[in-house]
Amino acid sequence: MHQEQLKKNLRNDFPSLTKKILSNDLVYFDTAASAQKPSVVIEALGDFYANHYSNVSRGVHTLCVEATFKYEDARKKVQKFINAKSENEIIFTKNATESINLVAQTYFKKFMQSGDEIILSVMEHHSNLLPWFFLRDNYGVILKFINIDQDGQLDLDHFQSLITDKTKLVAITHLSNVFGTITDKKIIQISRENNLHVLLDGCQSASHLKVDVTELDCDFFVFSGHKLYGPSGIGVLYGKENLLNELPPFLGGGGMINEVSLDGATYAALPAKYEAGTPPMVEAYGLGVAIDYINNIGMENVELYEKELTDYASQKMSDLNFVNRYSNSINKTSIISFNLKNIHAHEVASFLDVEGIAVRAGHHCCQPLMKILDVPATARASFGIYNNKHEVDYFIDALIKCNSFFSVK
Amino acid sequence: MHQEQLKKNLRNDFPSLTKKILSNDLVYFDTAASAQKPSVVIEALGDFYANHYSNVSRGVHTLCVEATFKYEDARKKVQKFINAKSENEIIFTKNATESINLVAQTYFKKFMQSGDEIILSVMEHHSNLLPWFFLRDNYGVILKFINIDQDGQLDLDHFQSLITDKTKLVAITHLSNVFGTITDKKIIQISRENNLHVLLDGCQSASHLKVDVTELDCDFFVFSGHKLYGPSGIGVLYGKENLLNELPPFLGGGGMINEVSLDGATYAALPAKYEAGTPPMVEAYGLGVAIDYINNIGMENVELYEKELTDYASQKMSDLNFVNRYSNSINKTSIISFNLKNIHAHEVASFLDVEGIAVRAGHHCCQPLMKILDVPATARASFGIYNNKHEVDYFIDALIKCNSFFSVK
Amino acid sequence: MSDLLKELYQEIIIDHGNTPRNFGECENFNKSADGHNPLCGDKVHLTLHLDDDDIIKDIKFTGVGCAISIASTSLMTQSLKNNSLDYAMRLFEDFSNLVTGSETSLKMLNEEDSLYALKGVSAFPMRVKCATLSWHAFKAAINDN
Amino acid sequence: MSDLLKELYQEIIIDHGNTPRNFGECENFNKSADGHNPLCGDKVHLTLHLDDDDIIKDIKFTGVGCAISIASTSLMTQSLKNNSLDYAMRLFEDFSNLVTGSETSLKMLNEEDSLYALKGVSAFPMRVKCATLSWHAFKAAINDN
Ligand SMILES: Cc1ncc(COP(=O)(O)O)c(C=O)c1O
Ligand SMILES: Cc1ncc(COP(=O)(O)O)c(C=O)c1O
Repeated sequence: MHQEQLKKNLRNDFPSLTKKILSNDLVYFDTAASAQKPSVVIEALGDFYANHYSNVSRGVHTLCVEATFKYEDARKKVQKFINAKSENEIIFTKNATESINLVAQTYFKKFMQSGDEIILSVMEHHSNLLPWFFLRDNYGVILKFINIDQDGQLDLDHFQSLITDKTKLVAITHLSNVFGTITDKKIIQISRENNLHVLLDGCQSASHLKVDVTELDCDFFVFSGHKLYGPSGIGVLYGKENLLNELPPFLGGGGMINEVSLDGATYAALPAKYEAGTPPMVEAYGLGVAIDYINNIGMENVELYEKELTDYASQKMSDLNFVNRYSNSINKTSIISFNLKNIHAHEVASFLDVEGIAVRAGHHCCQPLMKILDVPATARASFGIYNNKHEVDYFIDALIKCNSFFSVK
Repeated sequence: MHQEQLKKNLRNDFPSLTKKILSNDLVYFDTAASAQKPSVVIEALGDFYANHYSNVSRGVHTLCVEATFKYEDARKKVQKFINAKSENEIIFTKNATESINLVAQTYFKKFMQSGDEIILSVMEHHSNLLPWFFLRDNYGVILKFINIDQDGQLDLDHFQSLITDKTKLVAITHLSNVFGTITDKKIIQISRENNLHVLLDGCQSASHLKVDVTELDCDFFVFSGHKLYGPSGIGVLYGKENLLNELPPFLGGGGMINEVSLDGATYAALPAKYEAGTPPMVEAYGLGVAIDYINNIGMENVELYEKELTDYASQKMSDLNFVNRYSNSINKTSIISFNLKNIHAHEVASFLDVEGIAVRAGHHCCQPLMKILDVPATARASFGIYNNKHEVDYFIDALIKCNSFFSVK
Repeated sequence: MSDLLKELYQEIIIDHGNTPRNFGECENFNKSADGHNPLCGDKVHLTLHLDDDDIIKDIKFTGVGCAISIASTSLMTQSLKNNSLDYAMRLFEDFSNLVTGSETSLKMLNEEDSLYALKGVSAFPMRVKCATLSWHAFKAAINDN
Repeated sequence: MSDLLKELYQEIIIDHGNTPRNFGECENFNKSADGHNPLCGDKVHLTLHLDDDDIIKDIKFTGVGCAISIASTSLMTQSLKNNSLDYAMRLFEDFSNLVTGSETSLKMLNEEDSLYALKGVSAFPMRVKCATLSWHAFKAAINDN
């Protein structure tokens, strides 16, 4: 039944999808960059501001009670959504990028020293590279990079060959934002066997896969609300409670303290310890509402539906001999990077835009991967719960038109 | 005319102010913690999500163009609002607390070493203490604290006596969130004469005073959108362009880079350099709309109106012999901290809440100051553009009732 | 005057808030803990003497705070003194339910108990922490060997 | 097929995009600069020979990028070669106005100029950077003594 719902009705839940681009219906194939929002989320933000708004946590008046409860309730929703064991394991940040920086800075201070090693992969997003580069630049941490095979899957043998007794942490994407490939759980098992901590960049997986951090047994998991049909300005860091308790604080300020004198301070317990200053409270609430919305569809249904749509599009695209796709992996979903032969990705994106189709073109914040693929840029079509096969067909037709437009000239 | 407008109509622009607390009209005297939002701001957020939403900066499709232009337009509005010289001087963060942490971390790396000194004051908010405490704890920076006089004004003589040839930076509040006192500009002049950099914590001043960073000649100015009638989840860092150019990056990730390889990265130019990851783009836009709204009233009018209201309330409160106010300074606005004799601030806040009046009770994130005042907590009434004398009268009556309620028992 | 406030600030609360019982420090305490509510600055220092049979022979406190937290602490010490640890723990559960408005699940407390006077707190969710501060300190004192 | 696209990808653009003119490096260059658009990966390496009278005697480029950026660079080199620096700077201003849609303020460019073919860019605001990349590199080369 939910599968049927996905196939029919969801589009109407998203006001932005009724937009026309020039005179064409919008076909939004850019969910990997950021998802559109269902009206329940948009309205919830307005309702918070219009009826329950105040700063959180520090007052006794009614609005403050309402705002605080809404904010903390959102934390519970996130906790359940990824099956964390405790609310204390859910830290609200501004985006996944902040979450990764938080882990990088604090993890180094607690667990590492110069010469210790961190394993990343060659296909990481800049947001899962730069925070670790800083550790290399400033403290002499050594970074190693897992290679990928030609389908865009991490090379497990290569991974194992990188592990030494200096290795402390593995920080890798859970679902590639270029290939759509899903990271094999074995990588976590191997890490466990070698006593390595694991950070999963769940920016893409959180909206496409059912995530269970307890079952995955990762130590850290990060994602952003805006890719999960929630508002901008909100990110999440999941960390195992014992680890987060051990790590030092990150940003300092109001709300993250216990006692302060001019001589020093003691810090608040989790999760407040990592939430300095007024948090993105309405945004957190909006994310909670987005999670309710998705739960109502069922993440299993989302997974099935998007997988089918991705396979359908991949098949159709492989029938076009002028299209290069950059991953043929079967273990992938929702994201297809491609190029039209002899046509720059920007031309393709501009052409499609005029047809009403929104795709990304560029390096997708993965410049090192582009170098490996030996292209300056790719075009990327990415799907969300509101997309359908009809749109894929329209997209395929547009690719054909695009190809002939640029070939004829 | 605008003064008249302030006196009459503004309340209706704020949907939350029509709320009833039990059966009483809401009197919102907690703007110093966070301001309520005019409907233009609330609706603008909805409009962005429903009609123009996409991730910013990295795509060529229509929605991306619209979102990017809205985001960058907000930056221009902030720039003009505080009269910065260039858009490159406006960095969007999640809140003022992040802005201060950003300055603390990067400023130290560029300009300081162990043993160097920073001057703060005893009445700083925790958010303008903890980031500097971290420098003291981790790098041996020396912190000194300007005393206050009995009206809650910084002691300029004491300030001058603290300056040594090791002093690099002065980081102080522009308007005290406990006293409402306005920092004397002389402190910036003196700092200039001594070649010290100056950071002003403008969290409170941005919404109550006309701020001109060029005229003030401060090096850094920080504030949060949520106290300026804008959304939660958005903060601002203003920094002089040459300084921001010299400082190293803060958070690393997508959007703040120029070129990335596995061996290293070069960083984007300002302002992108300090905006890692997907920014709070809808929130920035909302802040821009809030600024339009305030500009339409005129910051000069706001200043006059709130000053008058504050003086009126101070006068009325000073007529109540059971009330202690903590600052009699004439150079203050919008904020009044007080206690009822022999009644804990929490009792007062709960009592007032039942009457429909929202005030804060606590340490206001200024525990060191509370120790100096020798109280565990104060109650704080703070005003915004939507408040009026009628509400103050009602508040005064409620204080009288509160006093007799607790005294009779 | 609102009924909610009358409920909250019953005479016994004001009385205990102004003149707390068992104020001070036990002479021969073997358990102690400090409680602190950073949001409001309330502080309690709790000392107690637990004998070999797990009976709370003495319990005293010092601290600063609002009427609710002082009164709640004072009433707690009265309720716990000369009672068993087991009793205390079950009472804590009941008390938590009382002040958070889950009255239906009360097992021991009823209107006759002085602690019942804190029922009014349930209408003020942000004050629950004031009322339970000393109980958390009590738990911390017990757990801290 | 949309008119906007036809406007954008005029024959001359496609032509210059596929077979750029002045591709390579000047033999005796005395000015050079690299341009890079991090958002899309377009890159240009520009070399030029400016004589003592501030005449651009030679100008060439290498680089990778989309049709718009390659064509724009190719057309720029044609327009600048053998012209004065002053002329080049004024042309830059006109060109910027052209591609951002401020046609009314054009002082030198008109429909006869080959550069005018880039007018279609103005309907694609995110592509403006593609069209102006080489001009910014030119400016950088001049300013970099
Ligand atoms: C003076 C002052 N500084 C800093 C802050 C911190 O602002 P935010 O919590 O928005 O980061 C506040 C407000 O809480 C404040 O009043
Ligand atoms: C795989 C991956 N990691 C990290 C990020 C960064 O997320 P954000 O920009 O929301 O911080 C993204 C999205 O841009 C992503 O796709």
